[in-house]
Amino acid sequence: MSIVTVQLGQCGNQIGFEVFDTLFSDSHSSQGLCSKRENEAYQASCKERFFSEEENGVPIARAVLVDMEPKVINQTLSKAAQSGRWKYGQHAYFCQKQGSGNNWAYGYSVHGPRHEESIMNLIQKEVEKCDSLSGFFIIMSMAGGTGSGIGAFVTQNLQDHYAHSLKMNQIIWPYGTGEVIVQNYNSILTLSHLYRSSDALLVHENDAVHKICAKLMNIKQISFSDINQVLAHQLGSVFQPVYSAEGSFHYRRNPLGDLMENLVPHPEFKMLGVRNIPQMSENSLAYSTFTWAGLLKHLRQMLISNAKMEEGIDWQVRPPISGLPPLGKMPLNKELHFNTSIANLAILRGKDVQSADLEGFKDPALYTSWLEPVDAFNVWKTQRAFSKYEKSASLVSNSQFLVKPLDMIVGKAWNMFASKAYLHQYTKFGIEEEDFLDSFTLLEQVVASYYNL
Amino acid sequence: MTQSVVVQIGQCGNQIGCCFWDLALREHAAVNQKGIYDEAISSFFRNVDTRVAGDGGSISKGKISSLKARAVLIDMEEGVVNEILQGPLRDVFDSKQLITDISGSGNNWAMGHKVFGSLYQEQILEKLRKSAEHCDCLQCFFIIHSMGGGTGSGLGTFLLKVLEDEFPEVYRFVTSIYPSSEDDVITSPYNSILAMKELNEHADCVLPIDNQSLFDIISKIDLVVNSGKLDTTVKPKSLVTSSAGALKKQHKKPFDAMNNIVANLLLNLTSSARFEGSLNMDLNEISMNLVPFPQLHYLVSSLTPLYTLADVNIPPRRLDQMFSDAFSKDHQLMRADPKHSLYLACALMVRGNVQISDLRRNIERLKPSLRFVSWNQEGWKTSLCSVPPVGHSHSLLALANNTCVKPTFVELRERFMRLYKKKAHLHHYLQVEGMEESCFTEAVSSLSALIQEYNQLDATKSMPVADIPRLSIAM
Amino acid sequence: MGRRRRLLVNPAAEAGAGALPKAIAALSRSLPAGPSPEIFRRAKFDRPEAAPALWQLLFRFLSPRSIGGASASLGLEAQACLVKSALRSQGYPRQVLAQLPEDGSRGSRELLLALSWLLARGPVLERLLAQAHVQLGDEMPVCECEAVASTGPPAPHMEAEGPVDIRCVQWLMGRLRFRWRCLTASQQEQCALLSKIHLYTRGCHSDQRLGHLSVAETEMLRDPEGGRQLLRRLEHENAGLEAALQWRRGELVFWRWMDTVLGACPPEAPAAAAQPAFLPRIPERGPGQGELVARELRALQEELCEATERRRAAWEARVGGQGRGPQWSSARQALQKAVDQELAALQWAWEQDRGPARPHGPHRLVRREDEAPGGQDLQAAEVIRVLRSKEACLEAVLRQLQGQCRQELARLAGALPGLIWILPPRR
Amino acid sequence: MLPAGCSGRLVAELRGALDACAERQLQLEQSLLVSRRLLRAWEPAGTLAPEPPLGPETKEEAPSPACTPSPQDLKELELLTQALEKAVRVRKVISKAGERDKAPSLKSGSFATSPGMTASIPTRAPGQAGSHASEAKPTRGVRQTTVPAKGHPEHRLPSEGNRAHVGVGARATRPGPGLRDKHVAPSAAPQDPEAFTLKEKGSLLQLPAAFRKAASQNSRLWAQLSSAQPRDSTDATTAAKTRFLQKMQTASGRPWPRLSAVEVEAEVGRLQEACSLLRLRMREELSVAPTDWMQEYRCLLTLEGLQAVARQCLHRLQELLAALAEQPLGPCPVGRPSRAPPPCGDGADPFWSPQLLLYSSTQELQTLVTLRLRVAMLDQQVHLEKVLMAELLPLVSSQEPPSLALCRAVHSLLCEGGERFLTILHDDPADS
Repeated sequence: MSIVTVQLGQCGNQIGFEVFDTLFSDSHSSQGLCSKRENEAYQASCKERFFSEEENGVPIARAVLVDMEPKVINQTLSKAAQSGRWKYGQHAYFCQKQGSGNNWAYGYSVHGPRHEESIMNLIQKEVEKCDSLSGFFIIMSMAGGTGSGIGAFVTQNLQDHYAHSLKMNQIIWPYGTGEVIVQNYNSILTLSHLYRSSDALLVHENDAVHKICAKLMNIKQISFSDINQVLAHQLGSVFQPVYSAEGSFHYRRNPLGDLMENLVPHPEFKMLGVRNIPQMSENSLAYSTFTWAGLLKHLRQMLISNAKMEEGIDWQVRPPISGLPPLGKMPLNKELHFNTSIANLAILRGKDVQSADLEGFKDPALYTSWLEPVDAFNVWKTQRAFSKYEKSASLVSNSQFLVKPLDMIVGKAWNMFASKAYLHQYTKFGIEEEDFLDSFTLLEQVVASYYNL
Repeated sequence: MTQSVVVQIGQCGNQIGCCFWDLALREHAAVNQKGIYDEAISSFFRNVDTRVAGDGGSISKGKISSLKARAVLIDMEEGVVNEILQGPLRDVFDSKQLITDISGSGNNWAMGHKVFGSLYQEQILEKLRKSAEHCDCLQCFFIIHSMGGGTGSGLGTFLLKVLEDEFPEVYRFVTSIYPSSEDDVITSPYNSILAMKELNEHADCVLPIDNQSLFDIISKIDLVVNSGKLDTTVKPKSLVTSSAGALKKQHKKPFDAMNNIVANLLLNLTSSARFEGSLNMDLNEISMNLVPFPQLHYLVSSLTPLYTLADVNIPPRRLDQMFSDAFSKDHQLMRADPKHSLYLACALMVRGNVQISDLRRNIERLKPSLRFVSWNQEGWKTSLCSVPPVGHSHSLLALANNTCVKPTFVELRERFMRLYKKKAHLHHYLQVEGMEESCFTEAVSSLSALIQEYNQLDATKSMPVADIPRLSIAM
Repeated sequence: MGRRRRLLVNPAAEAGAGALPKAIAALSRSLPAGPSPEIFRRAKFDRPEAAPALWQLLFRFLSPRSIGGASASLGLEAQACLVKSALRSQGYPRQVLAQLPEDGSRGSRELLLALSWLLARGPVLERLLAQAHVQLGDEMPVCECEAVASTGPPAPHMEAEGPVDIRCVQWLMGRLRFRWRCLTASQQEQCALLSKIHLYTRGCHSDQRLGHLSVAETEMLRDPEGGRQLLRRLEHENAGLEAALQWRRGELVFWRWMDTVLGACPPEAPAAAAQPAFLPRIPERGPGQGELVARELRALQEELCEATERRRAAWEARVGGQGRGPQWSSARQALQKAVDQELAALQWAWEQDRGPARPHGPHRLVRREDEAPGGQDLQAAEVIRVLRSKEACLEAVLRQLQGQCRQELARLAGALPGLIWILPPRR
Repeated sequence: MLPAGCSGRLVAELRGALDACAERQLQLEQSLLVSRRLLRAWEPAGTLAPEPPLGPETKEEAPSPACTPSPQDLKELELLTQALEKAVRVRKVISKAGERDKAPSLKSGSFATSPGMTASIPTRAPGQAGSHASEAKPTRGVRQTTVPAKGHPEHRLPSEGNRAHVGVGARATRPGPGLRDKHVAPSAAPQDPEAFTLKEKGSLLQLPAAFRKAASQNSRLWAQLSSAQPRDSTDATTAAKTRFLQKMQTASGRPWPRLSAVEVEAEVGRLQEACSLLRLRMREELSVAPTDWMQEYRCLLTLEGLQAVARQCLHRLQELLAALAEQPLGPCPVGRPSRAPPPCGDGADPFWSPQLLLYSSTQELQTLVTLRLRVAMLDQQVHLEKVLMAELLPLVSSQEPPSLALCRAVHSLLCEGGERFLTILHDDPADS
């Protein structure tokens, strides 16, 4: 089954490119550490999912590029074309002359409706190229105006037009500070709208990825391209093919559906995060060996201590002693910084993957009281190695990890809202105080629900 | 890609404009060495086939044939404009872009605003429409004028209203040169205050610049350069203030160097919209991020570095210095001290070989020394443009919406009141048709209201930052 | 084939000796994996060893999708329990059955009676055969009644769970929504593939009516091993069908025999005296459902009453002053007649669905682009039309139920001071 | 926490529904697997992923899928036909060779009985122009063998996607284990080479004779079985059955029940549908404003009529409920609740019937299938809604004060289909 990607805005388009490039290079790499035949099946499965028919042998990404100004799209298209390995569809992009100016309202209420038909037509064309459509990736930042505003608009439209297809928004969570001043407004508007129309929000935090680049990848002067590559790697580690079941040799056909069914069935808990291990620069890799036990031990501690990377994990954090009754509204000072999960999905790739022991993730203490590990934890495996790592593991979690950042954003936006700062920029384009209040209400609820797991 | 039209009004406006076009041409020539007319160039220039008569000769693609500035030049005297038309830039303009008179406004805002305003309204509109027709997505008008004189101040602010009515969706960015206290124009306080009211009401963003600060900056550079200290490290012609071959004339024409700084400001302001970068910033993002309340649209700017070292591979230390300088009192294009006032919002527009990590490091470093309003503690907007200014490896333009503009306004009001109490020179104004005393009182109360808004914000400076109670979820 | 044909009974010999064994043998053979005739004989004498086989057989008769793997794994006790419950809800009269031990230790005669009761009541045998039918064409049911009904027997993991949090219910509900969506996506793909296969094999089928091959047929050509298996299964089915026909011809003698079996049973004690330890429960659509429908109907009646009153008043006001001549009276009669007819048709719409008028059951999919008026063949467009109206109906029902809940909860919210309920925005 | 009884019921209902869905999905995936496998080899440019290897490794490469999703209908058919023709030729070659030489590769006889296998491979020989579509390109990465065939200078016959080489003509092959699946047991299908004739014109592909025979016998038997039914209804057998049933009833010592629970259910279901139909009709009637008095009168009559019908329905329902009340109820056995089928063709035609369902385009088929699923889903939703209402509403209203978390969850489940949720705020934020 195929996934159609919609890349929106500068951020969405830059990341989209890296994602496709990562998927392509990985599936065509010779480092898969598996038989040729298996590698071909892996390749074919990846291709069915993310690339469509070849034109002169060059696969075409199942993607639609949308931006309101042409610079980034031009750059992205030509970068893909120059790679010579894959490219974007010749007419699969839409751009205008003038961006949304960091104004969510402009993207959502002006650009969105104005270009609805063109954008939906492009998506429709891409959908028609799929024998079978599983769903959509919508890659967007939530801080800006185009990605966030049009992204929310497009997601809503996809929900109306393709009700059965799955919609996963890849959300780029802005740095805590310093990108866009109205980012908190734009973020709450984006998140609240997506909560109504999307099935899952896979959140990528710029701050976290930035740290990975600095600490794990050892990059001195970190560029957006570095950040995007890490992010693409994380996405690839989740969505490259895996076997459909233990002992099966068929690749999972609808990973998006399986993932969602396992992680986001509850309407109040739609936010997902990815952690993966190992991640390091090429140089260090040569000197490293890994065992499954070691990787999974780290990954588990990353999960429960809410660490975004394997360095600087707080090993003091322990799951609460199970059996204690949850006491209603007490979670803030719950076990020190213990990150409660609702559900987790582990994805293991590489050598001897059958031998990996995942019992540590089946501890009920890791999870909210109302779900049993049997419902809350799943594993996907394949012995085909991912990227340059002989063994690697990723964990997609629906957990409390985002509560604090979300709470911060809502709080800051609320402060600004209370002083009515910048509101005139939004009301100018039809987003009224009432809409803000709706968004605040919904997100406060989400925060509270996650707190009270 | 969008386009912008520069409207330069009055003597000051035209002189700065002239500098701007000179630098803009140089910049594009340096970046675009193939001589292909591209989108970046198109934002300020039309490509015209001169063999075709009339306006039909626009070329949208291919080789550069003949570039025409997207500009409208207005002056009620002929001197400066004529100079331009005889100078090296004459090919960039054509007569259809000009509006001149011979009488001058006599340093009288009312003449410029009321008399020439109504007299030239149709003509100005026609030229503006024409220039807009040549754009496929007109995004912004840059208005360059001075506040103290008659034409720039009076007709310039008249023009704002015209633009607002005619092109409501196009941004109006105004570069206003404020008179220094020792200004030789005696009526400049009147003109400035009358103009301020119009700026308050009809501009999207105002970049206030005062002559005194520019002069101070130039003097400081001269001092450094001539002291010989930097002789070995300063790259020739690397000064921001240098225009080709003009270096030696600096002492004779200090205005050239000063105008150059303003022109550079405009170039850097638009660079991220024109050129590629990993974090773009379009013009519409400026007002979106920096103007929290409609009236508070005065942005104090600073530009660093003003010269560059010969070695392009600067160590981070130097890079960090660039960020520090941008916040120092000495580098502001207006006499103001942002560091000791309250920030409402701040934009850092970086050009050249600088990465997001450099930007973040410096924000983290500088943040503790800066005060931000309680509801915008992280009021930073940033952009990264990969194309550096000519001759530099990198540069930074900082735009601050800061209460530090207030003293200038207060001082202006004081000077105005000193004159107004004596009713000095008032009759020059009141004899102009449509001009009444109420114009003065309204203008001054408009300014007072603005000052009051800044006062209120300043008052919060000393208050502890407390979170406003949030919506309370009952579960 | 010929070998099978020889087995067909000569009708003339029907009444002769050995007719009963023959009939029972036919019955046994017609049942897929049916019990041996010997079991029937032993059951007559209530021999305990015959009981397990009969429980299993009854279970297959009574569980909707017994062919599936899930039910096969069920223990005998669970099967027996389900059989009791199902028989009870179908109105099986004998209470002795309910008291039988579920371990299969005795009661074979009772079970034989129950089996016969089912056979006598309707075409269970045929239904069972149809369920096991070897699919040659690409068959597609045009309605959903079977799928919905086949929720199937309890799965083994269904042992009582402890109390759960309502969020867990929400979680499961959400999973269900996702499963339906994935199912829809897979179905879409399946349609695309089927359609392609049909297109590519156009003109390859000897049957002009079909024109193209089905998946099973195509596979037979591509995969001889699979084809051989298919053929074997088909032949097996044919044997079963022949046996069923044979049973039909000879079953009279079986019923006569059953009379004697019944006669051999001791009469049941009066119902009150032997109240069983527990009776299998009545399935869900029983009283609860009935009450719901009654409530719906009452609400409808009220609405109708109100609407009628309003219309009547309007009507009276309009015609109040006008005279009513003979012309009016005839027009009125005509109108009355028309309305009566219309309402009768409406009533028929829900009463007739016992009949075959509504498309139902599996059909062989055939791709035919030329819109030839195809006799008794069903057109997709027609099915779509029926489904759409069904969909509209169900949507209305769902909306109405949700509206009812909304009112209920709004009432509740009104009773809680100091709180504001902010509903999700309606889209 | 919900009370145990309620928990058990709801979880059982939902798990039941989930399992049913999963089972459907599984069946669907299996049939998808078959269809994909069938299509993979012959689609010129399938985007389908080849299944990972099941058989042993060989040097061959799996067919790398090239892509042209739009099936050029006629061209595809033509290609298929050509492939079939070729298959027949190949078969003849093999069977002749097989007579001479019992070499394993030839003895396999695979082609003799399964031309479809090769038929399913499009052969787009680069050298062959004309009849081939211009966009035709050789299937890349497919090991191809050359078949000398009369009339066609050179056909390239790709071996089947997965398994071993099938050497034909000049090129001999080793018998791979994969050949096993190509054997056809002689006993199962009589080896009548002519059974597979491919008419030169009209491209009619015949299924094996044994199969055709069995299939036609099958449909004949079904027809007999179906037609025998009504005729039976008058004869002695029916009488005997009726007698048996009566006897059983009397022997049970219990009164003849008016209706069984199942029948009551079906009837209640019908009445429910009646209710929704009546409601629809009423809305329809009220939505149009009458333009003249005739219409107005007609509308009035209709409404009165509807009222009467609704009254009848209600009356009937009350009878049913009364009848049901007489029957004793027992405790619910452990396990998932079973559901009666919705009142669709209840017992109308229980047998398999060879009726055809004609569709004209992929899209039409998809619409149909989606609708069918949608109806099933809605039906389930309605059912679940009722169960949830029955279990949760009393729970919420009986609590004093009600748990707000429960209220919210119940609202989401009952009023929003579980997809959206409400927020409950304290009136005054300063309170908390």
